[in-house]
Amino acid sequence: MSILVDSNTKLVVSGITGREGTFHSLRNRDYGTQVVAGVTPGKGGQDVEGIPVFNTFHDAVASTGANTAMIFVPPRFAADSILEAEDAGASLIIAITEGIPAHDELRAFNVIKKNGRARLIGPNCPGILSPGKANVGIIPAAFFKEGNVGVVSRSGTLTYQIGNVIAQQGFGNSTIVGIGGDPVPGSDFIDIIGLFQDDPETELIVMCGEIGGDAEERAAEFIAENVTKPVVAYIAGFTAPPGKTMGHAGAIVSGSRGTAKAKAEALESRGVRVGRTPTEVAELAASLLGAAA
Amino acid sequence: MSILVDSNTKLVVSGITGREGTFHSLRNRDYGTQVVAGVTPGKGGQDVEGIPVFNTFHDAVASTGANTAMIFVPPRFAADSILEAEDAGASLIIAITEGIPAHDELRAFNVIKKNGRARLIGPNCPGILSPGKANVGIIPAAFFKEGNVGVVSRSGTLTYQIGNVIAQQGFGNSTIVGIGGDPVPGSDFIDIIGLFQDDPETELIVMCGEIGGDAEERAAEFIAENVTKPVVAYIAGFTAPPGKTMGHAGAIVSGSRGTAKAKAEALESRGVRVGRTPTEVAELAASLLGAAA
Amino acid sequence: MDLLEYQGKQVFARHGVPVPSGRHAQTVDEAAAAADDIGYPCVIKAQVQIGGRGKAGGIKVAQNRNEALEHAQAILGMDIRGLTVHELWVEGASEIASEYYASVVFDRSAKAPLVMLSTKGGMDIEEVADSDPDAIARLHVDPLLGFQEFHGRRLAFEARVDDDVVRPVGAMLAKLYDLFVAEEATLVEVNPLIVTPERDVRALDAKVTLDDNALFRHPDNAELRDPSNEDPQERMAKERGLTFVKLDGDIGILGNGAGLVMSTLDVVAQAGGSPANFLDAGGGSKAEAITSAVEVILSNPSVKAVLFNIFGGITRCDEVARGLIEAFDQINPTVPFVVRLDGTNDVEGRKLLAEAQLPNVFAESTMDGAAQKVVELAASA
Amino acid sequence: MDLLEYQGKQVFARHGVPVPSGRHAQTVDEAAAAADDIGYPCVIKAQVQIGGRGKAGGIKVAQNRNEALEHAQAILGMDIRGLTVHELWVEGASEIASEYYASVVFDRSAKAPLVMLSTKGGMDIEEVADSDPDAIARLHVDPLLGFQEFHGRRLAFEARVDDDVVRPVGAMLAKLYDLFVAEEATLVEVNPLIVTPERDVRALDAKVTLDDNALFRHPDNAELRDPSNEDPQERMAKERGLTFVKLDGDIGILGNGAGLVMSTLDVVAQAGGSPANFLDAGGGSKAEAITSAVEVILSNPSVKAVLFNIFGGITRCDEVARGLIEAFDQINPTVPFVVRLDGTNDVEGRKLLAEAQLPNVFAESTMDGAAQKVVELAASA
Repeated sequence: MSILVDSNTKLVVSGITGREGTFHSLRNRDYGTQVVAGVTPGKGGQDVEGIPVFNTFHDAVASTGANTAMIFVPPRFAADSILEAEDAGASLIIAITEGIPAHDELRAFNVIKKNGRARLIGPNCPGILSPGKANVGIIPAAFFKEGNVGVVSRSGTLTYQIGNVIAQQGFGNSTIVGIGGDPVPGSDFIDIIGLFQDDPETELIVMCGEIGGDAEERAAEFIAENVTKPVVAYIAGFTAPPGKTMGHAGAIVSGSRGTAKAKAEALESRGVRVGRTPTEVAELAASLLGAAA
Repeated sequence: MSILVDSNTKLVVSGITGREGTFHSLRNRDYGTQVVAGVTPGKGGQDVEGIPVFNTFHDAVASTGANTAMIFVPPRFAADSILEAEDAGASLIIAITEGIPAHDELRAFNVIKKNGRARLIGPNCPGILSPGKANVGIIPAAFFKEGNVGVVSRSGTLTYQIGNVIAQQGFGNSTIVGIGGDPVPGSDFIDIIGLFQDDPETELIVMCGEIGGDAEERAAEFIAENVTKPVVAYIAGFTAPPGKTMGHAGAIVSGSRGTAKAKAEALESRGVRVGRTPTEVAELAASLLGAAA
Repeated sequence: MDLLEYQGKQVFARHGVPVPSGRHAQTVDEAAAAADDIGYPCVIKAQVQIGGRGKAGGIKVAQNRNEALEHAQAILGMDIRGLTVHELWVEGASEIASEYYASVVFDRSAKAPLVMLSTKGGMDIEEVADSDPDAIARLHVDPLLGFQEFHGRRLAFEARVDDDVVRPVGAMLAKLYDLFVAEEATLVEVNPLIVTPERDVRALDAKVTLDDNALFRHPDNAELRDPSNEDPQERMAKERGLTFVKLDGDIGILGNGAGLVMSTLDVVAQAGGSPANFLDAGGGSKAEAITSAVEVILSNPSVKAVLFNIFGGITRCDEVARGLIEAFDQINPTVPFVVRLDGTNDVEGRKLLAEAQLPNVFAESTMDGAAQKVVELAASA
Repeated sequence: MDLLEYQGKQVFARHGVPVPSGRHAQTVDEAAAAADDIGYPCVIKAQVQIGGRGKAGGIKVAQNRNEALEHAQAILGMDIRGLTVHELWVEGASEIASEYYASVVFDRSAKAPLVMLSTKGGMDIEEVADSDPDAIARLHVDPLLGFQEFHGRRLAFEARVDDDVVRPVGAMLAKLYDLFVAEEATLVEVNPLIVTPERDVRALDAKVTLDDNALFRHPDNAELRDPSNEDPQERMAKERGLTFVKLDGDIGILGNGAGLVMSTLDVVAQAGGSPANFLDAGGGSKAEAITSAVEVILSNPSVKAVLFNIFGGITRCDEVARGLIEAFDQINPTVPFVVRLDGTNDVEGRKLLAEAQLPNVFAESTMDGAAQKVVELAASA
């Protein structure tokens, strides 16, 4: 088992004919993901190394039965593409694009929530990898193998760093979910942690948070009430100065809110083990799994 | 039994301090309806013959537990008042106001539908009367008595005319619902007919339609599939010329669509008896009820 | 309220919908000056709200000033299916590579705006809808979300417009939708929407219907007028705040409530009569309103008899009786009146009428009986 | 992007939010001319993005030209909590009957705009929120529906503003919300929102934060500048498309991915070091980007040592190595570099670096080890 993406995933990629879109779509296919279609307005009827391209998501879904959409178009076009994917019936939409205007994100999020038909992951995220089953996005799959650690993270490379240390300890992953570093992520920690809680394969959950917002604090409450599996957390940005955006649009300490310290304390007060460095997180995970095994 | 309004109705009226609002609120109370509050911004703290007035629907609902809202404000303010009532938690909103801009109605309708918390009746309707239980709106209750005929109508006075002829034949009403003559009514024939079908007291349903739109045609299909009780219909406007709005904003034959003839045929082809005059409707109803009794 | 083509095009221009440049003219001289200004060839177009202007000779191309004068002369004053041409629109002639159809309508069934696009432009869209429904791409828009770019692309691809105009056609649909919302229209139609040989996309015609109930928010639109389409009796009724529609017959009708009045027309027609008007005196009418309404009804010389059909709810029958008595006092009508008063205060109303002993006023106790009576009276008048 | 008060007020005025009339000045003479133009008494206000301008002496009332000159002289060039005053805003003095607070913020938790109103204006709203949370009326707005009139009424009644200004305060909230959406702001704050003795409602201050990601749709806003708040190193990084934040320490940091860089800062701090910057070279960085980033890091003379922490995903370690070699070639840096390369093409990257035999470059195989090493090097430099 795993969550969100697996061998039943049938992926349609918007922006497949762009340089990055082509590169990662083919990498995802090489990994074993069913990449069934691409969408580029005006290029309907062409193909990208055998992957048929359609003018609209509706055509792509109608022709191929795609159930998952990956958004790889530039920020100016991304919200429109997300909404189009939702309208066409994709039940999972993974938005990789970075730099989408905040009000566009807000609108897309609220439409998807009200309609209740689809789940959005991202934007500004590396995607989802279920090792051995499917890879949707830009996560370098080579560093990860199948296993029982579920990872959910606001950050891409930090996830690879932590995943790599865990892998060096001999453990693998059920699924790795990048929820992205934007102010209005389509899915939050609690959404993904809830899925991991229900996933039989996942035995331990690692969450990588960072400064800004209160998603980690809300996750702490959610975990206390709903999660029986062990959770290990990491929070980046203990040394971040207030009022400065640390790379991610969502990573900013405003006044006294959103600090790494407050997040770590919220998690620890509810029984979540928080590692102070990526290495410590991996060690905590290993010791808990060792104990569990 | 009855539908929508009864002795559990706790009514809050927006526009209660206006001339018409005061008159009809007090008439509704005199009939026995629990009129628990009024809303007029800036007049919070006052009262209308003992009915407390609040600045906002939220205050009114919080203080009185009102569950039903009646909208009596001028058209310019009506959509806002409807949305406020919905936001404050009224589960039934009855909009009497005539002349609300169509786009305002469209917005209010779609918000209410998406949120799924409230039912809207009207606008541009005479309200709802459950004889012997509650009267919300401007229907002259004196002409109606308790009984087993449910009436749903796009028109006010026409309903009184038909109801009166039925009453003269000795029959009474479970509930009389005016859905209004506007292009985007909050509730359609099918919504109300469905409620009558489920209401044990109602033994026969009378629907009064008119030219314009396709609500009667949709009702015909709904009745064929879902309604086991006898339905008698009347359609006004056989002689209306195309392209002219006949008093109600919704009553217009456009091209070949919306004619009374097409509506009557749609109903008759699905087993609904259609009377050609109000008198004929009453006679049909009486004969069906006589046969049933 | 239906706008004339030129009014619609001015609204289009305000919202960035590309239209040919043109000028309005009310005289032959103005038309020629406009044509000179715009350059030749140009098109002289009759401004009346009716289809088939071209076939009726109401749209003509002028290659030079002489032709402009000649066409303007011919078209001004022309009768097109009952409407007299009082105004012209003169615009530059467009070269046409393709003709499409686009519209945004208020879909009452779906309770959402419906956007339509077809490559079968320039013809009657109802005919296309009947003969080749797949030729029209349709899409409902969630009014809370509004028209998105992908809606435009989807319609354009589905309608199979030429590949190179997918984007501009989609963009025009977005602007038409914005206009539909911003101006509170109930219909916005472009037929034909043309593609020029230079691949420009333009609205060659404009049909806009505005919501009368929303005009208070759009004072500029409320000022717009169509002199060819104003019936003096309807204008008189409008000024008095009455809901009135003129019809072809000879029996004046007054009732309270739109549904009851419509029903009254039907019952009169069933009895063999022919109504001269629809007049809804409205709920809670006071005596003055009734008096005023009688004046409007009788301003039509065809009227041979009048039927009052009142079922009082908010309306009080005694007020109606008082209004009628006052009208007799002021106007002294010569045609017979049949009056049916039922509902609130009906006893008082009937008593007032009986006491007033108005000449030629007949009381009836039922709607059906009243209809019979008025038809008899009109027939014998 | 944070706007200065006067820039915010210009945006307010564009959207119909009432503000005192005022003029912008960059010199003492301009300020005096502006004051003459506006009339006395007027207020001379330092334009820097920081709270407590008044207490710091950055806001002064001038009763006449002499005072205007004197205040402008005093304020221009003044240092307010680290920011130098380069610009003034001169506006008419307002009489104040009441001071309220109003704001629209992007509430990330609720994923909806949050509108706030309080009669405790003129003070730090975070303090009010802590000491008297009930004094702030709050309301989330469904972004698909937008701000409705009833929202404004509800906030105004709930905040208990004076009865006679419920309507204008509600109307101002509606305009602030519209501005928030139209300009794609993430914060719009008015503190104080004043009521004058004549019962006019006005924004006496304006704080607006715009979404940088949306500036491409707002070219006018993208032009706005705050000369007091521009660090030359940050500007240099921005021009090169790098994500850079200047910090106080002496260890230059470069990594790929915001989370990893933040984590690197933390690990360096834990090891006892003090980072000089945050620099995210981004995903898929090519050699030139790395070279360019090294230049930015070294433009800070405080930097005593540099740490490269790369975990290659899309980023290829060999590209990073090539970029660093090129940087040494061009800049010939004198400070030591610690380089940790892991992930995609890490073997190739390490090999390239080893072969290049760069002076003072130390390879480390783990993030923790690399942090230790760079802290030691900086301490001994």
